[in-house]
Amino acid sequence: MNRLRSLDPTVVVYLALVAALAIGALLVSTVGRNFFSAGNVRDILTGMSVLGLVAIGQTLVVLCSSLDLSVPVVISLSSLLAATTMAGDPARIVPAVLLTLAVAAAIGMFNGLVVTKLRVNGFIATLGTGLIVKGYLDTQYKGTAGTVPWEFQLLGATGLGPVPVSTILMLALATLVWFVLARTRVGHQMFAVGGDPVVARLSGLHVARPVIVAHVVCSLTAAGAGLLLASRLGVGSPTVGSQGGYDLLSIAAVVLGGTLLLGGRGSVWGTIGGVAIFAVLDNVMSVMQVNPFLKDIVRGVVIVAAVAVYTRRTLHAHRPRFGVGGPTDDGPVLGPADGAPATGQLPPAEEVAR
Amino acid sequence: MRRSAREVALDLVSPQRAVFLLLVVLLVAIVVVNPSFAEPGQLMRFLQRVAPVAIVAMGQFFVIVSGEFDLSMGSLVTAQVVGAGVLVGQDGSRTVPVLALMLAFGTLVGLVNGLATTFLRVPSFIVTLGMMLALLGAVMFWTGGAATGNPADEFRQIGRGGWREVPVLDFVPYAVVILVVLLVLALWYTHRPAGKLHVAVGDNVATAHHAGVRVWWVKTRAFVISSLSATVAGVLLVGYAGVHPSVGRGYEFTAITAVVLGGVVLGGGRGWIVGALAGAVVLEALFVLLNYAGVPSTVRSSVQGVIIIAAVAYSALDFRRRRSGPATTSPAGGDAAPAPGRGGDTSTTSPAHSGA
Amino acid sequence: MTTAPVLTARGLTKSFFGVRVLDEVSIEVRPGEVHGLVGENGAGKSTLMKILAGVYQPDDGEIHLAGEQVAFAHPIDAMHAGVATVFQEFNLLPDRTVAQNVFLGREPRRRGVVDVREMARRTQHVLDELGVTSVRPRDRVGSLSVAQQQVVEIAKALSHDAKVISMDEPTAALAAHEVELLYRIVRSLAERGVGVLYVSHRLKEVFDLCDTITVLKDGRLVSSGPADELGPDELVRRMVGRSIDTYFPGPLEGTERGTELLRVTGGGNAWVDGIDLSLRAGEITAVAGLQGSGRTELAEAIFGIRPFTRGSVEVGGRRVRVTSPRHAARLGIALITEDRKATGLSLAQSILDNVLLVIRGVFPRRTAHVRREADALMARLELSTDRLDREVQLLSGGNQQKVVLGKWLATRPRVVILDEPTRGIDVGAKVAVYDVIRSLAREGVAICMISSELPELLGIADRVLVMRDGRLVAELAPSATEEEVLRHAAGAEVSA
Amino acid sequence: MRRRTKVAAVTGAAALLVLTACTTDPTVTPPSESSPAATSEPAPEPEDSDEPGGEAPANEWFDQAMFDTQYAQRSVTPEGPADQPYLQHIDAEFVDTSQFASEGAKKVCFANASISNPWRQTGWITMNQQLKVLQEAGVISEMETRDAQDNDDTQIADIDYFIAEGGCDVFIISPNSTAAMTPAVERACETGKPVIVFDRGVQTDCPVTFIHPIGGFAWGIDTAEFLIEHLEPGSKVVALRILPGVDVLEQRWAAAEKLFAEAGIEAEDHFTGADPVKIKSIISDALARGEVHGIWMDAGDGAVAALEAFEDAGVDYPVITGEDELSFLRKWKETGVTALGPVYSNFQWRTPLLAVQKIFAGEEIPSEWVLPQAPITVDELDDYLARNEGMPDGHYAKFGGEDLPGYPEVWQERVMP
Repeated sequence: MNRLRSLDPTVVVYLALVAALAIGALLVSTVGRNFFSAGNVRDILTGMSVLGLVAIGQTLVVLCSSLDLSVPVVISLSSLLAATTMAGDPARIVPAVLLTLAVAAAIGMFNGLVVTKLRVNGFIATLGTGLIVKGYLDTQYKGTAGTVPWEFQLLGATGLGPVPVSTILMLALATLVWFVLARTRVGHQMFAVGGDPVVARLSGLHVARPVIVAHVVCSLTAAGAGLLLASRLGVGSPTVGSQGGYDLLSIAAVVLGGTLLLGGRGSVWGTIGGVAIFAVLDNVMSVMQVNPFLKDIVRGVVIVAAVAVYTRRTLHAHRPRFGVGGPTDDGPVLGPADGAPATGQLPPAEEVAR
Repeated sequence: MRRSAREVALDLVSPQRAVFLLLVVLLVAIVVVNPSFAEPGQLMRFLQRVAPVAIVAMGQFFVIVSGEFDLSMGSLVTAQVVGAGVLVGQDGSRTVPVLALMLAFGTLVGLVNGLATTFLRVPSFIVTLGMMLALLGAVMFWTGGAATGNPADEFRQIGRGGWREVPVLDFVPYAVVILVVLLVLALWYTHRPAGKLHVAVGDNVATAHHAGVRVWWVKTRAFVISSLSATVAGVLLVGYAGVHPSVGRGYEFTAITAVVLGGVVLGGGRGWIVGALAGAVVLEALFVLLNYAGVPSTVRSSVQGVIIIAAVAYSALDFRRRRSGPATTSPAGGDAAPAPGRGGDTSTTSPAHSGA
Repeated sequence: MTTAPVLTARGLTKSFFGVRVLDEVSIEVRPGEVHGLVGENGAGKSTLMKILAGVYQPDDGEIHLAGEQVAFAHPIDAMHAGVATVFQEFNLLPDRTVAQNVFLGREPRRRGVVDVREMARRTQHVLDELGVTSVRPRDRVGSLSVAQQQVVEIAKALSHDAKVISMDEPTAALAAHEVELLYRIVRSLAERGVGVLYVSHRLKEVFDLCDTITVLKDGRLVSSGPADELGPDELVRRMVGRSIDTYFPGPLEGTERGTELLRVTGGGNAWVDGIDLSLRAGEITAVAGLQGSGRTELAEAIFGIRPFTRGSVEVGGRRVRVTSPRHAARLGIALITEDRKATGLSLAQSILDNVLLVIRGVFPRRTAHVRREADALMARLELSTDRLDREVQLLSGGNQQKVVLGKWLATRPRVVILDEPTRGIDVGAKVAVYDVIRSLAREGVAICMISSELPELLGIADRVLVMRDGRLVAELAPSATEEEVLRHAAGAEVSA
Repeated sequence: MRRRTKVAAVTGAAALLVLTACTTDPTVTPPSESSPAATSEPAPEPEDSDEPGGEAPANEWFDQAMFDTQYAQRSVTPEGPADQPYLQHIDAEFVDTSQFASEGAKKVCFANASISNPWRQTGWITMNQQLKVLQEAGVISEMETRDAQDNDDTQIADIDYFIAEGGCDVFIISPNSTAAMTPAVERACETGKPVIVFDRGVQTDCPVTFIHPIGGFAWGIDTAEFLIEHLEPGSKVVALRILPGVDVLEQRWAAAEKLFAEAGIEAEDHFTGADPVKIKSIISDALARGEVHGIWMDAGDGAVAALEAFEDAGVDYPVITGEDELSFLRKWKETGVTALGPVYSNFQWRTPLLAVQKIFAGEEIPSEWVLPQAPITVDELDDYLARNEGMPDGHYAKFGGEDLPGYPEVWQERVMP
């Protein structure tokens, strides 16, 4: 446990992923299949693409200590806007994509403004936005609509060897967002605002700005997922977003990837790791032909168990002065002293100690 | 409490009481659209319908006010509904033992949620999300898709029946009586020392811990209460509507929305259980109004979304005013030597508390 | 020193909830000058600094920077104008690296992209200037010691290229050699023409470093003038004023030192060591020590927050292991913590709910009884009781502290530990707190009081224990002088 | 603000980059890709119009040709063994399958949309029992199933997985949605292996056979005509629908709505999510406003709750159309309400496996295998109730598995792998 403690959270995520891969390969081999065959790898990677795109954006929102529950409807709306605008005409691909992204950005902007300016909790704000857009979808679209031209369908159907283009795009976007987080001011500000808004303000940041940007980017990546789905489906669909349960799953993947639900700490690569764990899990269970209901049980247990492993090693200790620590090595002894940890979300140790 | 009518009126339109104002507006609108709604019998039937949602919202209230989330309520309702169908079957004499078993199961789910949140330190959002998936999967796996039928009428009477031909009220459903009893119980509990601790823990965990409060137990209790409320709601729904695997779907979000509409702050530490109850009634009244007004069913969710955002933004107005104190841009707001540390008023500048 | 002031503030006034914490204070800082700002806790130093940093906006008065009038609506305005601030509380993100913290919001960019290498280089440069080798730009701040974090905090301000840097107790958490480093830094800043506003409690530092000294007391300006015109005695007199005697009428006469209620023998854990402590009924024991000396950790060890892992504890003659605050409360121990807002109060709750918190959590059966007594209890604390349903966050600091006291008095404790009970509260409230402490002692409660305010400690205590580096290093009589206490607290190097 | 636009621009640029990368890269297209022509010429489908209009919602799904076809098919006497409705067919055009004729047990790959509702669960149980029979007969070696859990994207991946890794001899696909699954089904066809589609269709005729009951319009016609027959013009009907946007469900309503309008029946529709709580609330509200004479449902589960709303309000039962779901049939029997039990033949879950048998035997089979879809009338009610004695409420009367091994325990216990 102590060695685990010193590791970077992202490393732990990938250790978990390696473990999942190993167990998965073993299980899959028991039914006479090759886990690392091209088709299986493609299945896993395809499973990662859409959720990965959504989770990348969700990572930013969670980092800023908000949530986005409106991603499913943004995905559906994007697939419909894209497919109906393209209407089978390759020449309209570019305007369709631009329109889709613009609409998604507007929804994200709305979310961000409601959260920062009206001070509505992100959970409720995006739940409300989701309902509003859902009403529009139900009213405007009676089922699948539009046609995606062949050229655009290639996006979802093409692969470089076993690696689908969609996965490459998803990873490219992850790299881009990683870059934004690591190498742009707004990225740094997201960590600051999510970590401690007071410190952020005292350091001269405008705390609303990164939150709004995060929501916009999240809607944009959801739109990306919608475009990808439109490409794979060949049509737009008003239910494709809610079918995947992408709202809660993406949040689960983000947290599974080691990002703190309260914000301020996390990484895109951790999220990708979390998404990969889900994809491997799903792939193995599908190959094993596990009963679909049983799959849900396994997913539920894995989410909680994995996050439990991470959180056991999070809070850092108030530096001890004297070597012999005994139980106090466990950091701020706020809870376990009477046999019970106080809570899942203590203020960081530094605060408690001071 | 000697207050002028003007004060009362001001209080009603104050952001904190927004939900009651909204409720009055909705009820008046319903009566305007359909005057027969105001008849006692109709009102009672309306309350019978509200009861399960209201009870779930009251359970969720304790979790949210303690600073946590319970996303597993909907799945638990489904599990209990389906479980009741299977376990009671056509044998009415099993009503009491099955009720006991359901309550025990509810308690167990609450304990698991609570202990995983406090001991494993997994955010409750994630714990209860996992529970939501696992519970639903488990009950479907167990029953092979929950295709069993409605339980015996004795069991269903709890949620469906009532005293008929009561003077003035015409019809008094058992569900309404249960709702009232639970409300009284909940009000009593919130005024008990143990009940008050939920708010204290939700407001400031560290302070509560330093004051000797068993934080883990307070939070676990909240989860047990919410699971039990989902269980009771399940019992009522079996009676009201019957057994079907889609009963309970989305109840967790409805409950959270109701609680937040009722002026309870996500993240904990502030709220009144009657507000949560009112929030639930508002949601159901909105449903009724849209039904009566013949609003196309497809645009209803949009109307709901707008009202939710508007109502919560309105009550946030008040929260902001109270939190920021006299110094309009002061992050700490009220002390000669305020520490701009996290223990203070982070929510003033915090763009969003995800809470969990 | 005839240059025009780089920073001039005139008539700054600020009130919180009707309490005037800063009253028409004016100050001038010249380029190349180290300007000491001294005063007791609550004198208004921190408020003044926060106004200059743009955290608070003054109710009245004006600020001129390099001759131009400025108004800081947001900390960023102050930073852009060239005023950098090292706050007393760390403003650091524990999950981010040193470099990321130092350049937060001002990351150096090349073609729009944050230049990580440049950021690290410049951070290293600042650290080099500070002569610090134990901190590297890529270290995660959360993994650093308190002293190292203080270095980061200073580096953050230094990196600004500011015209004025104000520092609030920058040495509080630093070890001796680190203090020397800081001296060097401050001097080199001054040589470069930066105006430094230096807040410290350590008078030796003030005289070592400062060219000019401004004294504040109770929110008012007492004096401002060259340092060499002041001697330590005169400075202390100005800081403390004559009214001190009326606050502290000396140790109580006539109270019997009663039985031993709490005894720690050889107590220690990761933060304190070798603690031998005995608290007796009716006795007020003071614990003095610099910030970071382990005072708070000692209180937390006794109270079970960070339990002792070595040694033994007896309460009322029975050997116990106090492992949680709950356990401590059951044993009749109370702790009024240092940070009211973080660990003392439920800010959104009413006065009554706060007062009843421990009772409800630990002694629920007594709730109704205590509730009936709440009026009397708060009256004893001189808190007006007609609004027990008022939210605590709307109260002044002094009244908030009374609520915290009330919360613990409601449990009828036998041992009361108070950690900085008068920090940041007004004079009236202070007197009320002292009165309560005395009356508790008279009733046979054992009191252990931790404070940075030496006059307060010496005025009220029956005996004074001094802590340094996690150990109790001296026991002094209340007749000891502040200098004596400081000498023990700060170790050999302080000889003022 | 500048930075945000930059982020947006970069993201947008990335997406564009993506497009160019793909369009310039057709060489990496796996051979299994369908030709552009196949997708740009979808089978005639109602939702081709890309202008989603808010008004006249029924028209969008209404298709006169399909309406007429299905109207006629209702009265056609199906060909085939009368005691085996799952092998009967209506208006069949046969295709030759001799090219697939071969010996030995075959491996079946089944891409299932989901088993998330009682109708699909019942069918899934029946299918597995049919599988056992064919396995014992040496026709099928094994059936590998992937369940998409109601997710289009997952099902596309499932089909692709089967193509690449399944080692399949034959594909059975129960599409999660019609248009979206078309490209993937085409890829399966291109493997040269036989493809069987059932329940919802796809917009291509590449599968060897598409098995389905007559269809949604027939449902709508049967039910609407029944209500019209038993109600006066001007009567009010409440239509309870599960959710918008699913073609097989939308077609049911499209037909019924048209007929109601023509007959002067006032019909209002609601979406219920199949949640009996919502159903009961909606009916209660409707009753609070005035009389309700008829209930129309696009799926039968929840019909009991609808009738109970009338009981609780103390008003007379309406005329109701439900489904062959047992809870409804039992309630029907118990109350004697005027009702019809339309059927979306659950026994169709047997047919795909039997089609596999025929295909590898080289027998000709219908290219569009339209199964009979006869509603249960009051005269047949007792018979069907007796035949399904002991089945749970969520079971479907016309499940058609009485002759399979394990009957009736397997259905009673809801045994599924």
